[in-house]
Amino acid sequence: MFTLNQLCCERDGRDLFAPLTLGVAAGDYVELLGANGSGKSTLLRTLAGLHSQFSGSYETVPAVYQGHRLGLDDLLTPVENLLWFAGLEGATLSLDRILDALQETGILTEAYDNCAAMSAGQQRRVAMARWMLSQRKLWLLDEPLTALDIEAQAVASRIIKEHCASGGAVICATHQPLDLTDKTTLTLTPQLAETAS
Amino acid sequence: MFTLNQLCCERDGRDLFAPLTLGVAAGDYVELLGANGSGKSTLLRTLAGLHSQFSGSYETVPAVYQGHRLGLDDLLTPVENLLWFAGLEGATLSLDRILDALQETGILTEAYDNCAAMSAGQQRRVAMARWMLSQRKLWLLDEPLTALDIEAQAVASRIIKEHCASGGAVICATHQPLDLTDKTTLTLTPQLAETAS
Amino acid sequence: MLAALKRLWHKLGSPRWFFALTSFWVSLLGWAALLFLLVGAVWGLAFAPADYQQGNSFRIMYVHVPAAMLAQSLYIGMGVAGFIGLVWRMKLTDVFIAASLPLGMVVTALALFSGSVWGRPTWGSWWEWDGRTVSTLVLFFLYVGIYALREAIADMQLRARASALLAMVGTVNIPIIKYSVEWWNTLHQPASFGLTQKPAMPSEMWLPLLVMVLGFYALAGFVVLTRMRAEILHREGSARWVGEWIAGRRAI
Amino acid sequence: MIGSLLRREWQILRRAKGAVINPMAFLFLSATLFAIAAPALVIQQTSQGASAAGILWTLVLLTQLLALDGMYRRDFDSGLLEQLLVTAQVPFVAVLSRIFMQWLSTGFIIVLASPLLAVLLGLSVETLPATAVALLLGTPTLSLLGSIGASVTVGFNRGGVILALLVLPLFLPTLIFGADLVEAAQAGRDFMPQAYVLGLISLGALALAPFATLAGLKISLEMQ
Amino acid sequence: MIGSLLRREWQILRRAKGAVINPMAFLFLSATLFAIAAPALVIQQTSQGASAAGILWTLVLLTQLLALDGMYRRDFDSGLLEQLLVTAQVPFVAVLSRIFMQWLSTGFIIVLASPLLAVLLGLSVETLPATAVALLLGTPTLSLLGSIGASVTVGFNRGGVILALLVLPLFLPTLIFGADLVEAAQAGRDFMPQAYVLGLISLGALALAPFATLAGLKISLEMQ
Ligand code: HEM
Ligand SMILES: Nc1ncnc2c1ncn2[C@@H]1O[C@H](COP(=O)(O)OP(=O)(O)OP(=O)(O)O)[C@@H](O)[C@H]1O
Ligand SMILES: Nc1ncnc2c1ncn2[C@@H]1O[C@H](COP(=O)(O)OP(=O)(O)OP(=O)(O)O)[C@@H](O)[C@H]1O
Ligand SMILES: [Mg+2]
Ligand SMILES: [Mg+2]
Repeated sequence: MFTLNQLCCERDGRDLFAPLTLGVAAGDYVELLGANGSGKSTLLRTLAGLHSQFSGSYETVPAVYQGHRLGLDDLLTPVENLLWFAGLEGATLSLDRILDALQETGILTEAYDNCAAMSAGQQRRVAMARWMLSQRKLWLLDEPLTALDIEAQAVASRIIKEHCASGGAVICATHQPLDLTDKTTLTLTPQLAETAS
Repeated sequence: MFTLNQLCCERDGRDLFAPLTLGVAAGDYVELLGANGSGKSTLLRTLAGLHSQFSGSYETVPAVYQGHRLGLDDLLTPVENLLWFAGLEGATLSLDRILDALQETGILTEAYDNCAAMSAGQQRRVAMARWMLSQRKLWLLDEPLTALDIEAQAVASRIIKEHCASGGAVICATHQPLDLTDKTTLTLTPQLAETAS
Repeated sequence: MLAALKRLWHKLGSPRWFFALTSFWVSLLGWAALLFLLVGAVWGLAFAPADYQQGNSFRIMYVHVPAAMLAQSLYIGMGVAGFIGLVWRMKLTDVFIAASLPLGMVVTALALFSGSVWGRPTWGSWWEWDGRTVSTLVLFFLYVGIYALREAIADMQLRARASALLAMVGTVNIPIIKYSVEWWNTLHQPASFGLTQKPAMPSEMWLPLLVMVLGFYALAGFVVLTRMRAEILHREGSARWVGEWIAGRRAI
Repeated sequence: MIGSLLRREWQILRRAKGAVINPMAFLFLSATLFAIAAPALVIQQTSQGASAAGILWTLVLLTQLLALDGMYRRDFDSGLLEQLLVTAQVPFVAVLSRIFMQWLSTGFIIVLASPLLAVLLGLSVETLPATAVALLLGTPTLSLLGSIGASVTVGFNRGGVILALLVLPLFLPTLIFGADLVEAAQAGRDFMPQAYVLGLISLGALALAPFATLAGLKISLEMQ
Repeated sequence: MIGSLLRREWQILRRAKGAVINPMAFLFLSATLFAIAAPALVIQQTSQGASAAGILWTLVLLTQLLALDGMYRRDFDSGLLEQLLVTAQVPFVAVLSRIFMQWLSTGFIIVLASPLLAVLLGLSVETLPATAVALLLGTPTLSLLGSIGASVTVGFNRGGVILALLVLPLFLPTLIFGADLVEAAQAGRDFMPQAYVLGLISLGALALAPFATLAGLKISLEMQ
């Protein structure tokens, strides 16, 4: 699904972590660990094409990216938001599939409310529905369990597991290990010594 | 420290949870639980004086409030931010105390960086230092463990414990139980039936 | 005594009480408006003598002047309501603002429109920059501003507070705006149209005007009260007395 | 895809109702201010038709400027913009549809309101069609070039003023030819040359703006 | 407390350097636009001193407006504003110090820049002191009343234009008396009456604005 080749992200010209080399295939779930500020978010943004300061190289496929900020439009309802996302990807979705996804993430009753009038966790649940409805195989998730209650955390784990089982791949930065048995962990460590030449 | 008297918060005229009656004294740690959208954040905002739609009544003392948004100024360094907060409270702080607090939350090396250039967890650590440096006894914390790594989560628990031990009180909304033994839990449940008269 | 006053105040804050009280007033004002407007219109349009200078075009006055007066009164009413609403947190005041805002906008637009239609024959242009015209135009903007603000806020209670605040600030400013605009006018322009000095109208001309003014105010009272009552029913939709009231209407 | 993109923009326009009324109201309001602050200009001068056109165009520019500031801000703050860049099959189209809607809710509305405004500023009734044509051909440039500036400044704290600085110079040619067109019409001269130029500038902006906007948005997003 | 509040504002001003330069640059830029779009106004008309004052004041108003939009936005988005209301011993003072700094970074800068601008617009050199006085007395009102509008609209998507609608009518008296003061000076008349009125309006605004702003901020914060 994607490969990293001596990849090392930079911020303000500073290398964030020891270079990574890794290949991820369909079906893999990778948990991205590391202390605060170790560069997890930056790595995910790089893979999503939103960050261009890095050394080394990577190859990847179009992905679903879920950052610290959700990317839902306040003025639209969940259904409208999801329709918009589908349109962006160039897909068409039936309303049934959207409502199914919202049911699965437990936010069906708010399907036609404005996203502005939702709690933090409720918005996260809408975002989960978005991953599910995307046709893309690779998911890049940055702390997806944030603000989710216990029940929704279990849903998130299940969704991710099913996605991997159906030939997808997920890389997920988190400080809260997900409830999945079959995982690869990737821990970001600071570069030990500056390569002072 | 504060008392709730049949307090029930409202949004758009809708009651969020079954009325609460509770008294919290110095030394108490209260964990505020409840599903997504049950009204935890709204309750904390009400106690902070930021939300005025409610029935029933409450009494409280001036508090430290930490919402979903941190309230740090991007353009300032952690030290400057903390000095500003102290000024707002009408206190004066020595630089030493500030640096001590930053050391305790593990963000001392970034003490003079701009907050804009910090990761999500690093900013949260600065916010933790803010609670510690406040003179106020009551802390209202909304999901304080968000974005913190394992080590920092332990620090948060310790800080809260120490605050309670020294005569403070903490109410903390969270989906991730804190590592404290001596706690009261308060679970928000939806109002069972509309009081249709 | 104080307690009685307090009780009255409390009652005033109760939508239900207001609803019951106004059912009489609505019909009274409605009939009064109809009567005054009919009499005023027929008198003013058919029987009042033509102006020796302006001919028949002066008859626009019978719409223009009442509209211009009402436009200002409604805004001041909103400002007062805003003040009461902010200080005593009375729900009814927002109902009043919600009810009178669109009417105020329409009436201000009517004053502007009738004025410029009148301006065509008398001034020779649709629009002139003059103290009265400008302050009416600004009044219109004040209305539009509050309207835009209300549209932008979804939450009912916050919408109420925000529009009350701005109606109040606007009202404080209205005299200042009016005064300064008139002052500006006298400085920059000779008072060529005689808007400010009262024309020595014969009583056959101003009596119908008075009747029309009364008619406009009665109509405004009728419209505002009716809209308020509808709004109350809407907001209190789940309350028991509303159900009873509707059942009562059905029975008739 | 275009359908779904435009639909969202439309839904938002409808829900944020002010979006349509506000630019117009601002335009009229600032015209009023002008007439009040400098009555001699509007009352005496423009009856000779010399500068009403210039005032009109300056006000249009300022209205656009004010509306531009919010063009991407909401989407930037909510993280929707990064989704747009990551998810869209053809980000180019997404950006273009946003620009189109921005124009629809400002430029186009201005065109519709222009007769009233022109009369208010003292332009003669005969020039109203020319004024509308000038605005119809000129305002797309303002939305297109403005979008570039908005995309670059969306990540800044005090975007508004920097945006103005970046964008107003780019608006200059449109301002000059637009005002000149109206003036020519007022004087009874042929105004087709100016119309062609305005149209050409708009076409040029159309070719340039979506790519530049995309680049600008990428830069802004990397700032996070 | 005031010291610490002002210190923060000062640090921010220093770090967001644009804050000081930008309003000024915008002012000059828009004056230039004007001169280009309607040269007759600036060159011929104002040499008679009739309307340069009006143009100057209109531009000042617009500059303020543009700067006002960002007055509370950054703090609102970052959650700093809620901290201010919850934490401040006397929120009133915090708000006042913010308004003061806003004025310092726009109104005061405009006062400093006014001689250059006045000359650019064709006012005579003798009126420069009067212009500066007028601005010094008038601009505080703009910051004060503007702050009310900014506080209420800070939570909106397209705040800018609604803000303009709410606030520009309130600026009207300042505009009129300000322009008139400069004109009186230009004509060699006594301008003290206007100066008194401008000062009085500012005082009135000072009494009203902090409380209204606080109320507005509370409303905006409850929208979340
Ligand atoms: C669009 C243009 C105009 C506007 C906005 C306007 C506005 C106003 C306003 C605000 C008033 C004051 C109402 C009150 O007493 O409270 C008024 C009164 C009046 N207007 Fe107009 N007006 C306009 C054009 C005209 C024209 C063209 C005429 C006729 C020459 C006219 C004749 C009058 C008269 C006779 C009064 C009553 C004067 C008095 O009793 O003080 N107006 N108008
Ligand atoms: N800005 C808002 N406007 C209107 N309604 C809102 C708003 N924010 C939240 N709500 C509603 O209020 C209810 C409670 O929201 P609140 O944010 O307090 O929940 P919470 O318990 O903090 O949830 P979470 O665990 O997801 O953070 C939700 O059901 C939501 O629909
Ligand atoms: N906008 C920014 N500008 C400059 N530097 C930044 C920026 N954001 C983060 N950094 C720096 O980049 C490093 C990595 O940040 P990143 O957000 O990738 O960390 P993270 O692993 O996601 O941390 P967290 O667990 O706290 O979310 C941090 O040390 C931080 O100092
Ligand atoms: Mg991160
Ligand atoms: Mg919450």
